[in-house]
Amino acid sequence: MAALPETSQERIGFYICHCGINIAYKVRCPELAEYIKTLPNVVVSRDYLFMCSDPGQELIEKDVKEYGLNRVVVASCSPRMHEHTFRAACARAGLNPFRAFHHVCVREHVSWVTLDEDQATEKAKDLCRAGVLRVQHQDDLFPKTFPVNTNTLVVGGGIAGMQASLDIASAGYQVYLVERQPTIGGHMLQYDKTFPTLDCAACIGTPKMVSVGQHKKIEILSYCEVESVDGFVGNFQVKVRKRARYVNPAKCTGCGECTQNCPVELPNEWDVGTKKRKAVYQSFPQAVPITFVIDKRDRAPCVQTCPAGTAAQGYVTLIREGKYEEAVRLILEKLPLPGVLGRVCPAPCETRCRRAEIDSPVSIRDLKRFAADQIDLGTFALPPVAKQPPEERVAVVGSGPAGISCAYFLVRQGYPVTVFEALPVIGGLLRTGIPEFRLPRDVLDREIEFLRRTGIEFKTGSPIGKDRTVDHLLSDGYRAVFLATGAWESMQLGVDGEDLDGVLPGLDLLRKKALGEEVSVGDRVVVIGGGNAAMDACRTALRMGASVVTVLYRRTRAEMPASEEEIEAALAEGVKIEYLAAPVRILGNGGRVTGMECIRMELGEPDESGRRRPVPQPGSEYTIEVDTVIPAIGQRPDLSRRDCTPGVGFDRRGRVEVDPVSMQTSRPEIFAGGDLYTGPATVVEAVAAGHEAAISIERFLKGEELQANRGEKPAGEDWAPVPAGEQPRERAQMPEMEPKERAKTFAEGQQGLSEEQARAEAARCIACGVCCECKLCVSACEAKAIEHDQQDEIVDLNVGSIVIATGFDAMDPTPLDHYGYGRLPNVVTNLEFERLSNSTGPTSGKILMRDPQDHFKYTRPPASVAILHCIGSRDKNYHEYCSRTCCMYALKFAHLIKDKCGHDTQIYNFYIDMRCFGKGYEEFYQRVQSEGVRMIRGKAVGVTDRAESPDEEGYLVVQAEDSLTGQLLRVPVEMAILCTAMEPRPDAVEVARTFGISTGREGFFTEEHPKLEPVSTPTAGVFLAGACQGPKDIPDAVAQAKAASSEAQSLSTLGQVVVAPMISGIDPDVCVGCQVCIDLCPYSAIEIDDFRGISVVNEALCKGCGSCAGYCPSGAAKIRHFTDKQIFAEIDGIMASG
Amino acid sequence: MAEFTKLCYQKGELNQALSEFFGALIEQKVFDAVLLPAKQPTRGVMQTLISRPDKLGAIDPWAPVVPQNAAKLVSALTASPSGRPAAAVLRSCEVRALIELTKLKQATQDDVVLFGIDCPGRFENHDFLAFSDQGGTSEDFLSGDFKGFEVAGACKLCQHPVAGNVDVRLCMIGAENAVYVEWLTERGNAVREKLGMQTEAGPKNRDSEVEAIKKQRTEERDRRFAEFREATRDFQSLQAHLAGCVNCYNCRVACPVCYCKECVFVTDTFRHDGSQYMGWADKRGALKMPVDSLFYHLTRLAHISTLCVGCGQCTSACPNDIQLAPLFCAVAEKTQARFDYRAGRSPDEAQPLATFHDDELVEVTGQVK
Amino acid sequence: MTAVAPMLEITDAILEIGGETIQICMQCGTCSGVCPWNLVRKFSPRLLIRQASLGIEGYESEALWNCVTCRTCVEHCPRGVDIIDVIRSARSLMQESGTVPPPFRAPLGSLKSDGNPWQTPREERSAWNQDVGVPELGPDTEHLFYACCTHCYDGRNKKVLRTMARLLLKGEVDMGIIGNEESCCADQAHKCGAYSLHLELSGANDQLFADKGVKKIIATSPHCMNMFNQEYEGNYESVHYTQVFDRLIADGKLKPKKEVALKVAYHDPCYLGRHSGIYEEPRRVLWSIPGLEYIELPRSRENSLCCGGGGGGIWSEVPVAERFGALRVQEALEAGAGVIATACPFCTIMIEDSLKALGKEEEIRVLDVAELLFQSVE
Amino acid sequence: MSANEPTIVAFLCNWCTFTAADLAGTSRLSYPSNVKIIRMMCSGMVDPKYVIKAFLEGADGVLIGGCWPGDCHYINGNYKARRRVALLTEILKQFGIGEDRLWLRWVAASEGNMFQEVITDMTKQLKELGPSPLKGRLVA
Repeated sequence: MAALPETSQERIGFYICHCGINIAYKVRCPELAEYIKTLPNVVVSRDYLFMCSDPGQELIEKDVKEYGLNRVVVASCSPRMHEHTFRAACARAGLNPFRAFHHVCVREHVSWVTLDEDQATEKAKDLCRAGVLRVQHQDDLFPKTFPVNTNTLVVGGGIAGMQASLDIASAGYQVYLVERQPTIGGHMLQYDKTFPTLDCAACIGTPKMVSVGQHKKIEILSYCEVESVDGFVGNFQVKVRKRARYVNPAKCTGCGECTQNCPVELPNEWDVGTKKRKAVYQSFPQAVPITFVIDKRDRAPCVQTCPAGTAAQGYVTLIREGKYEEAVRLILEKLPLPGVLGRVCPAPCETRCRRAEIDSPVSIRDLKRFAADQIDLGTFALPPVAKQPPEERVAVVGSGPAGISCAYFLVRQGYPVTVFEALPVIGGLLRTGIPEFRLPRDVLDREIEFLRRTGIEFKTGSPIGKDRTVDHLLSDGYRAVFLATGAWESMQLGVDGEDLDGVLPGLDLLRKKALGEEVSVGDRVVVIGGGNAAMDACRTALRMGASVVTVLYRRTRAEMPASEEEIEAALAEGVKIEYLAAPVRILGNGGRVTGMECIRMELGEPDESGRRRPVPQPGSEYTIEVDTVIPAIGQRPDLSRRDCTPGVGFDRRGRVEVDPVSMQTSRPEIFAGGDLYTGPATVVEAVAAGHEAAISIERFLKGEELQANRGEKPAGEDWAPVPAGEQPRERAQMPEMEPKERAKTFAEGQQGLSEEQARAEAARCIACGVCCECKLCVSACEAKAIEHDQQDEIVDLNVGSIVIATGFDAMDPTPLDHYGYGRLPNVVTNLEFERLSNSTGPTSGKILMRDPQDHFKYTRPPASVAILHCIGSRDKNYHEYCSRTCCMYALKFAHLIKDKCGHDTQIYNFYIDMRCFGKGYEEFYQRVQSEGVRMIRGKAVGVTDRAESPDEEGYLVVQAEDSLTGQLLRVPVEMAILCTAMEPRPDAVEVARTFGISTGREGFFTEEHPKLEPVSTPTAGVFLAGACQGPKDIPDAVAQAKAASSEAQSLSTLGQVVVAPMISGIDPDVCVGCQVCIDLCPYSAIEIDDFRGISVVNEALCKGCGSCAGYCPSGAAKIRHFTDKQIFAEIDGIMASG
Repeated sequence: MAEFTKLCYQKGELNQALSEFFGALIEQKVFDAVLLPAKQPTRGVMQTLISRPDKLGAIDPWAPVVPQNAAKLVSALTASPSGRPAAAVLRSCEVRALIELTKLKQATQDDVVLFGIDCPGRFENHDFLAFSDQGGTSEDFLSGDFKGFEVAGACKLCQHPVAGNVDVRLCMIGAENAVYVEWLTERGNAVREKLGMQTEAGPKNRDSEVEAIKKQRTEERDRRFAEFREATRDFQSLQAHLAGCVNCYNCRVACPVCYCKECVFVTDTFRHDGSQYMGWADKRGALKMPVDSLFYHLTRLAHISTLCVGCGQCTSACPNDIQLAPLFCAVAEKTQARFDYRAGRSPDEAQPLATFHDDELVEVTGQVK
Repeated sequence: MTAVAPMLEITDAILEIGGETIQICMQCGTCSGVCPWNLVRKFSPRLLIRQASLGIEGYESEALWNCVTCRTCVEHCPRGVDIIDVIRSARSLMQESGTVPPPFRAPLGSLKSDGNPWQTPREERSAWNQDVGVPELGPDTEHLFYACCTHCYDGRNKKVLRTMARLLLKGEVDMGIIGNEESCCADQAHKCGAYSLHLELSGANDQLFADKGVKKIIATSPHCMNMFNQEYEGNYESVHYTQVFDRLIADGKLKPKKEVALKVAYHDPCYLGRHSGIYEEPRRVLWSIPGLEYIELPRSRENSLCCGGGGGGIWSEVPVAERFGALRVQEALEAGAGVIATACPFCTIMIEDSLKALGKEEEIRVLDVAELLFQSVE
Repeated sequence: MSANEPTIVAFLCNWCTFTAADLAGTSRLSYPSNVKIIRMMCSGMVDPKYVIKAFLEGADGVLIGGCWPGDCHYINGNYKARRRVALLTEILKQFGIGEDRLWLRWVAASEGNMFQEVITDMTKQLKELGPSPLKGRLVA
């Protein structure tokens, strides 16, 4: 057995405080003192009137010296009140306060809550006995001091946040002011005048904003949010998300040119929806910082789905504004052939257009065509070209859309590009695969001419293949080659009789027609296949004079790959389509086609492409007479390509093998894309591939890494809401030639939208991404301050104290439907009236009624106004508290109306109790009454536009009982202002969690003590100011701001902070290294010491929560001052009498 | 995909066949050593770490005795690992205890290949010594000739005759004078390849026999738990059940999952001074000494009932024959069920008190915001 | 104006009988603002509460007996004052001093003597059941089918009661009646302040139900359901028959098949809607009837306009121009309804009387939800 | 404490329930005197040993007071307390100390009236339950 501890003589002094009568009126203090005296080791046991008084404390110090006490137990109020007072007394008496002192609460937990004297005294005895037993197991503790970072974080740039920042900064300490809006100022700066002095809010508010803006020691982080806070008082690590503003603060002068030119309009949050702003905006003219901000949500669904990533919402908006040149320039940023794609692109963007949720998608492709048709590419200004050294020459093989696109983007980067085309004409399938009636030659030539102008050298009739191989090109000095020879070889039907005269593959027909070669079709024509090529072939055959053209497709209409429009157009022109039919044998006579044997099909299980596999029905063969058979069942790259480009891999279907991201083949200097890689695909996908290849080739030439950050495709669904109340309007339909008419000619069937059709159609766009990146602001901004590619960033701050001043929200009265807000245009909220009255508001300060037809138009001043108090406040069903400010600003409104609309305006204030408690408030009330404002003591129960008598017609009728006369009133007025409750911010709970504070029952942040500690919180180092702590007016908010700033300054000035020593410690000899405490620790304050295999506490991070001690079976982890022996002693003390 | 290899043996030559099997493992350098029960030169069978093949002659893995739950031995061997490959032959309760100790960082299984063996139960240590003194052999025991001795209480209600979470398994249930080696994991099959052993189908009716054993033991367990729960429904009856406990804390020493280096009950937290004893005596009138017996057992229940694998070592270790296993197993069944946790069931299931979730156990406070 | 001193004994008496929430009234006037009486005459419940809270003359004025306990004021009161309890307590005070408005005297007398307010002998209480055949309540019958006095004795409502009972039997509901020993649920007595009479009647019923082991009650009137659920000593699970219909239709026990081509506007009875929160079940029953064109009145659900029958309103004589029933008929006609459907015997009487008084029998009529369902199910 | 008055040992979290007890005091809300409060920094600090010790010393009921989930001053101490109480309940239930004697309740710092309610309810329930099975026959 270990040696008995030398009996260190425990000498305990016990003091029971009367606390005047607060304890003594229920607990018999002398009897208690007598009882405790009988306990072992108790040397002194006294009862005293006021232990916390100076004489009381001196009594302790005197006894310690006189009786050599080493323990002191005081039974009085709650330890949260005076524990530190008595610890200080023990310290003054030379004892270690944590070892010597224990505080027992016999007031809040006993006398104040127990009615019966005996029970109270009994309970006090038990608790004091527990305290006396516990204190004997306490040991020395020495609080740690930590340096305090003198920076302060202020959250929220309203009047409270600004004032706190100014006071702290003027004391010389650095302040970081984080504000979620683009500007500081808060609600106060939305008001017109302020009560009771009728100072104009801007006149007294903007000076504060400016001085905050200019103060060296205040760094404003506007349009930012606090993401996380770690650490403890004096040593907080804060992460702030700086949301991309898309405008460079250093360059922006706030001139506003950009907002003049911005085509996108939406309601301005600053004006609570009474006025519109542009996508690039400034909340209000006196905003600080002046830097404009662009409201950019996720890219619109149309932009996200376009393979080439064209700014669809951008050019549609530009077309709406009639800026066709800018529209084409925007299109040219992402694809080189606007006119062509405006005609032939299948428009995936229209499938995801959210306008469909109202009526039908916007016809984006037709608009692109319209824009392209308006400008003359011959004289169109070339896009800016960077300069590159001449020897960096690139060769492009194949002048299809992929080749052209790659050449176009390379030449824009300044690289000399030569496009080698086997055929005599440029354009690949655009030329030879798409018939003239869909893509007129002049449109294609015009656009190719434009590309020639940009500097691309086209070499026709120069095939790259067997005789002149890719290696020849490389040896000729080309540094890189892009293979884009497409996939134009027709697939064979694989039936006999295919080589008969009169069998003419679809693509050959179209190519020969396009090149003007001799080609003709018989009277009865059959086209086999269901894709766009088949459609083009059958419609071309019609135009070449065939009288009966039939399409054979082995599946059904649903599975046909051709686009809906193409199929409809063909049928309209008289083409017949036979579904579930396939060719068996082509019959001939003398080498000429005479007929075809076909078979009926039925659909079986889906094949790997997901389409159901057609299965021939045995015995369903039948024959038809036919003069020409046109197979159009698919294309693939010509197989000769493979052997003439050694070292480059091809798959068995003749498609080139490339890295899907960089488009690089197995030979580093050779790239490939378009149909050659993907097989037959859409034109816009080929263009996109060409663009990607160009990026890779440029990086390859510069020796840069190909794979890294290629800019991931825009995604996300944070879009502007679909506007409510938008009138449905049908899609614009292009004028078209009569089907029978156009079937006879190769002229273009669709004539394109008219200008006024196009602009009306463009106006249907609902601006999902808000900012449409139309770049008008970029060109308008002389300071070149607009940077559309800015990204959010995270800023790390180290601060010692935090002041939270996040303010309030005005309650939305819509749920109180008996007041008619939202339904009756002239029922407005308090904030809406403030904006009406404010000179930067919708009506430049004039108080006007709203035009019932148009939410953003205002008509004439109201002749009579009702102001309704307590809407949502002092109401059990909404908010039980009083919002403290409504009575006063209601009076202010009354005065403003009299002042601005004329003294004969009738004004009625419906109130319950007028609360004009502040300095100068009652006088202001009297003054407003003297101006003839009628005060009606009775809560308004509703506002209705249903008249119940002739003189109520056309008015808003407010109903209430005037409780002073007991008379029910129905007061007709022209405008009603609802003074809605001051509410906590909707995300108050999350914000509280981020800063480690809590919210009370009503949702406002909880202060440390409602009466004595209004601005500090239970979390050391975090302070509150303004309405976030509870409804209050500006004078109180400013007073709290100054109080919070002094709290922060006292921390910074002291420079160090004493942290309670009650933190965890792990006994190295007992710990077995099971590391469970490491997982449980909320502050990751415990690490494993691998060498010794035990857990160790990082005393800087530990906050003493006890999670580790609560688990540790061996007791290795203990919280100082809350050890097992101490708690067991308290339990024994309590239960001793049990 | 489980494949078996059959090791036939003549009657009386079970251990002979096994020693050849393990001998090959050491000779071909698959392992540097093997930990398994072996007859001691003097008397009795103890777990032994054998690194020289010639010493394998004495091995007796199926000896019906488990002097100590081998999880503690493997923990000792691997807590600060030698780095040398070894094998360990373990019954199911030993494997399950080892899994819990691994979660508590008290053991690692990187360089130990686990050989599970079917477990028909074991005698108490002193019974086994008497059994072997009378010439009783493992094969007698396996064939059911217990020579009048009884299997330990905990084994009668153990539901895990077959060891899970092992690399290789030595199967006896359902086999006639042959041992089937079942290769389960990659590590297990790697050993098989090194030995160049072929695989074949396992014993046909093994699964049905295992189920039969489980069913019979579950009925026994339910009966025994009901009987225990009926008998100890309050503190007094618990005190009676623990009558004779002298706080020697030997059950803690024997328990494989009681992992503290130093139990709190032996620290100065429980070294009370005279005035405390006198205080308690005043309050009660009469104070049983030593104190804190019930406090110790209840606290041990709180600490390890969620980790208890039901190996019965606590009962075996108690000098006063207190039936601790039924107490700990009955309570463990409830506490583990409350967290839907089974000790030793899977290496990556977090232990109940080592984790927590915000949206669980709402019924504990019964309050909804 | 001679000064008066507050007589707090009056207030204390009111607090005693159940009007304790009077103390937190802030006199804001919302109750007066929303009270339907102000559509037709001057009535300020706020003033009544003010006078009662200080015990000043005036609360005992004739206006005290206006309140038809429709609960609109209680729904909107920002302080959550239970104005009905205050008025009921004030009326009890008046009852003790013997002053009761003449129209209430006969019904209260009849309640005392025959256990029903309709001055009809107790023996005729279950006469309605002759040809309907609802079985006697047995020891293990699941529900007690408790018919309200108005359904038992009033001619028009007796038809409704029979239809309803037949539908429930058709839906195989396990229920039985006790019959003549039942007394009135005492709702009218309770609301008119006849507190002792209320205790007498509800006590008798409690005893009767206890003997028969009654737990679940199907009430034919929302008033009875409200009393059983909230005022009776024994705790019962009382449901309204429209709730049972809703469940029977959902379970397929009652299949509304036949077309009922009528334009029907549903009137929410105050004690079913505002007092008990039951708005959906009656509507679902009406919506399940094929061919029925449902019309939602402008004032419905929480904002429904009272028929004027509660709290003794059914006994008092009110000129036609001031009857809520008349306003309701007006509103229904404007909404283009041909039938006003309701689910409370008082509403049926009050609206039908107003309808006749206005001479609108041809254009519009009143049908109970049970009668409409019956036409579609048979 | 007279014989049949139940004793409740209450481990209260300093930030929430202890503050609520103070608030109940300052608001003069009276409640039975059976509860004896021990101040802990967090409900997550309450070691199962303390609860067992309290019952072994004859406590009729043990109350652990913590912050509402999400409001814990130390982020998640209350969740750990909830698991330990669930475990203890399963053990003690076997020996006659059921869920009705071991309470875990969330009481926020602003809910003085809730604290009064919890103590009043617990005392009433313990009175109905009768004294602790160990009353007068304490074991060690």
